[in-house]
Amino acid sequence: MVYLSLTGVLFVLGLHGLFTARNLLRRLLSLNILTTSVFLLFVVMARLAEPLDNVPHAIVLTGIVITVSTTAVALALVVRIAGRMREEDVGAAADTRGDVE
Amino acid sequence: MIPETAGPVILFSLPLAAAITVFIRPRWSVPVTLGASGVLLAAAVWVVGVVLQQGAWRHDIGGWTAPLGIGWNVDGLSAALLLLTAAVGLAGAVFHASRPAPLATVRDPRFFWPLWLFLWGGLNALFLAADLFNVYVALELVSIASVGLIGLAGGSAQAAAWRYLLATLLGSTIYLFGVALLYGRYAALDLALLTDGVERDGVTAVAAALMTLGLLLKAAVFPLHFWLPAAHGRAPPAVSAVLSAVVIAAGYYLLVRLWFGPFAPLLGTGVATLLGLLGAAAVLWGGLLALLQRRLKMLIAYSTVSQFGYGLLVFPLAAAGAAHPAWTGAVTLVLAHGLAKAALFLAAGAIVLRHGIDRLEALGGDQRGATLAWVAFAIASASLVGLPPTGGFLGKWWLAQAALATGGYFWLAILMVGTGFTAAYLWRALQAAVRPGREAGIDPATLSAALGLAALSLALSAAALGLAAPVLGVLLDAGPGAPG
Amino acid sequence: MTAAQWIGGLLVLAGIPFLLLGTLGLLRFPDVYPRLHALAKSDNVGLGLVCIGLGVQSGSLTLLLKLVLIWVLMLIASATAAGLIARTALARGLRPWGT
Amino acid sequence: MGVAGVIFDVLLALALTWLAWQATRAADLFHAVVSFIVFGLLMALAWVRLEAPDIALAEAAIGAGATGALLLSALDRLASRERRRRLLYEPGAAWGFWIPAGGALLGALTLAAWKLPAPGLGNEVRAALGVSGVEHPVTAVLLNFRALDTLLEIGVLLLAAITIWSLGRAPSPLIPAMPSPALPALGRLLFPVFVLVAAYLLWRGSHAPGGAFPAGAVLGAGAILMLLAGARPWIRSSERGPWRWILSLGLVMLLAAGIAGTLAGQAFFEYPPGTAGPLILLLEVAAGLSIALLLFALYLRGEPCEHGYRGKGR
Repeated sequence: MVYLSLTGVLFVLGLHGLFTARNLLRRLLSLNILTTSVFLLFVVMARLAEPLDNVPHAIVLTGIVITVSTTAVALALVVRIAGRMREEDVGAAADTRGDVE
Repeated sequence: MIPETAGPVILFSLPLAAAITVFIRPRWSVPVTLGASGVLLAAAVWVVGVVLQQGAWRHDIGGWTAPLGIGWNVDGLSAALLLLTAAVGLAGAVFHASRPAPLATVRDPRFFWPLWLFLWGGLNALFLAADLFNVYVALELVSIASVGLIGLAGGSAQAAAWRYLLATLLGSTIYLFGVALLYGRYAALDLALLTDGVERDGVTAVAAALMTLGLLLKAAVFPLHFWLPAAHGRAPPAVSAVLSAVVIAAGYYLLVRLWFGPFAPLLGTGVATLLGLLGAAAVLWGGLLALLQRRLKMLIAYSTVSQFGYGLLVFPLAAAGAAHPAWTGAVTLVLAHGLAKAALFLAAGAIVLRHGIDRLEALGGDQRGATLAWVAFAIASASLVGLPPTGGFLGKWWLAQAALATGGYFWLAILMVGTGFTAAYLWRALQAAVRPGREAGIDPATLSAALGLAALSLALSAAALGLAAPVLGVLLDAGPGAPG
Repeated sequence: MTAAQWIGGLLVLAGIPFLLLGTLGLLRFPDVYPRLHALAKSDNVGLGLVCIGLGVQSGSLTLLLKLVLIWVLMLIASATAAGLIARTALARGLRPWGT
Repeated sequence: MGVAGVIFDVLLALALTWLAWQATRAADLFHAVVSFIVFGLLMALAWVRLEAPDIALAEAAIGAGATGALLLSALDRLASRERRRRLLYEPGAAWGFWIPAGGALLGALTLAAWKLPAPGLGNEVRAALGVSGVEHPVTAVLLNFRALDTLLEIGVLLLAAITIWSLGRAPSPLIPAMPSPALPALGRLLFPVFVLVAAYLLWRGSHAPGGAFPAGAVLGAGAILMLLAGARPWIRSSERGPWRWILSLGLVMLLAAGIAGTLAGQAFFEYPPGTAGPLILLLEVAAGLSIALLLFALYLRGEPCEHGYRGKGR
């Protein structure tokens, strides 16, 4: 199956991004891709089973809701941490558009 | 009502129900939490009693049997950890409720209680679960609640919370990958089913490696401990106590569950020695760093890294043939560590409240208001070092016997050296009490005696654990996970 | 092949050039405003033709109505989105090409 | 399907790989976030190809929709006021240990994954479906066979909202540089559609792909759209209002259903015979409502005040 290889590729991409990225938000994106690869493995397994297995579908649905919860918490933390750094370093706010043109 | 199922149902539902209640009605937080804590402790004691009387049992949720349904598994190991959770949970709640309000280390007190109860509920769900995916969901509940509780301390604790969140999420994702592989191989998530059906092949080995890696990260085993000291050192005292005592133990609990359950056929000498060496490195490295710390809470946090290294010694000793004493010893050590470490963190919390600073050199001088806390600190230290007749002694004694029986003198040496380190850094902390100090901190009269008493009761429990050796032996033998 | 299938197939085929041209415009136009123009105009017609074509081909009235509903919602959403993007671009000081 | 299907799968896989690479590597953070959102949308297609329409619905609504909105609004906060350099941590020595370990694992992993027999539980699910009270197998697994997972999952969602509230007050919304009249109009026009779609998905869940999770996500997305269109957040953290009740409703109902089984002398979460169908529908309504409101609460990124927003975040 094509998707089984995709699982492996996404797993490595996510892992690689997580270890090499230095930006907090980017690490979070990498982690989410890593999680998606795990979900993909579950669903590929459901597809390979004969007959089609619905248990992994329910598991992945649960997983997606959990992932959005953890992502939301992580994002809220990142924003607070960034805000605190800003207060400590008001003077260095010269180029405010570091990321978005 | 079937009596034996009521215990797990209470342990599972009550923390969550109480969490919702204090979320909806913050004004009732303290009475609801303390009341629920009392009931939970009683329920945990009762569950332990039932296990002692009639052995382990299994409860099929919704009446669905595995592989389709989820089960709860109540045996000696899970009952012991449920009781540990309840003891630390109650003491922590008492401590947090009786700290002086203006000096609260928590930025937003209203949200402490629901998070605390959610953490408790997640831990109980985890210790009951017999299903690998259910374990994952419970782990995430524990992770988010821990992150919230660490972040409550505000300031630099939020950065620590972030690192903890990233590490723990990575750990659970890697764990889940292993679960997916196991499911693809066996179409089962239930621990008992997997234990019966598992074979030695490549897929299972990779799954075992991934799940172990994820859990090692969660249990902060050297060299994956990097996130722990900052998170545990900066959190509010009650939170540090439960994190170090129980949350880390949860990761370790799953490791033991897996390697003495489904993965037992894979536990060859090579794997076991590797895990043991990681443990040994953790004992030495954590001990060394604890010795070098200048702040009391960081010292205790590094001590956690060191102490969980002992737990991993169970694998090489079990692989060498001394499964039974090694298992009993390691689990006893984890229980004793949990009680003692929670006592240390609570005592440290009270001491820091008294002096207003947690640098070791500033903790001397007038100790009024912190006397009980220092007594608790001393007793807990005795257990952590392993002086007889404490729980720490009992665990180390059993581990040492396992090492002697199998000729594992290297592991025995690690045990001894680690004990030396523990004694050294705890002695350094205790010395601070009797030094002449500067006059600072707050009026001792504003400090409630309950602060010290919460720590003291945990420290005494850790000490008394050593006297309960026969009961403990019977309890830990109950269940499918116990070897021998 | 029934008449409905022929008609539906022709409608889908008629829609494809619009989508292609829209994509081409997105890639080749010089800045954000003509790109929006290419997208908002061509995509709507192309998508509409494809949706109606598929609906006719299915031979079921409910499915046709559902597909048309998707198209109508897409029309509203893409018009609003195009407006928002253009306004944001203007507010950030992006001058239209050639002025 | 044949060759065309395989070609489509390969193209989709390549596109997903490229987008994942962009999301982790792109120099521009905005670019990375948008790549990630598109990645989520294409994943929905992949789920459809893998015969998992329920997951496709949830991925489109929650994975790409709600997560995308969260990411974009966080990015707005970070990028408009923050230099990216300030967000960096020095990577610790421990990360260095991880990279070779990950690489070594991958080799073993691909090798193992190719040989999976994948026995599956399809037959067991089909056999038990008759007594589960619903006709759609995924719903049966979620709310009957593995209802305990669902309970804990709603708990995770509620806990996440409480954790975010505990971090501080909700920050004030960013005022758009040039407010558009189209967006509020769109919000007003579409919100009833969102409600309708959510109700439809909820009802559909008992016999076809749908159910509480997609329904809640759609409703939550509608609420977020209203917020973007300039509506004041009507949710309050007040103890008196019904909001905390509704936020907790899903978890309360699931807990009650679980305990009721025990009180009736059965297993935890065992539904009395014959009542599973209506009970599951009731639970789905409660869970859907809670999920919608909780996703909305996650989006606010802080505790809403008595009067909606306070002037400025902490």
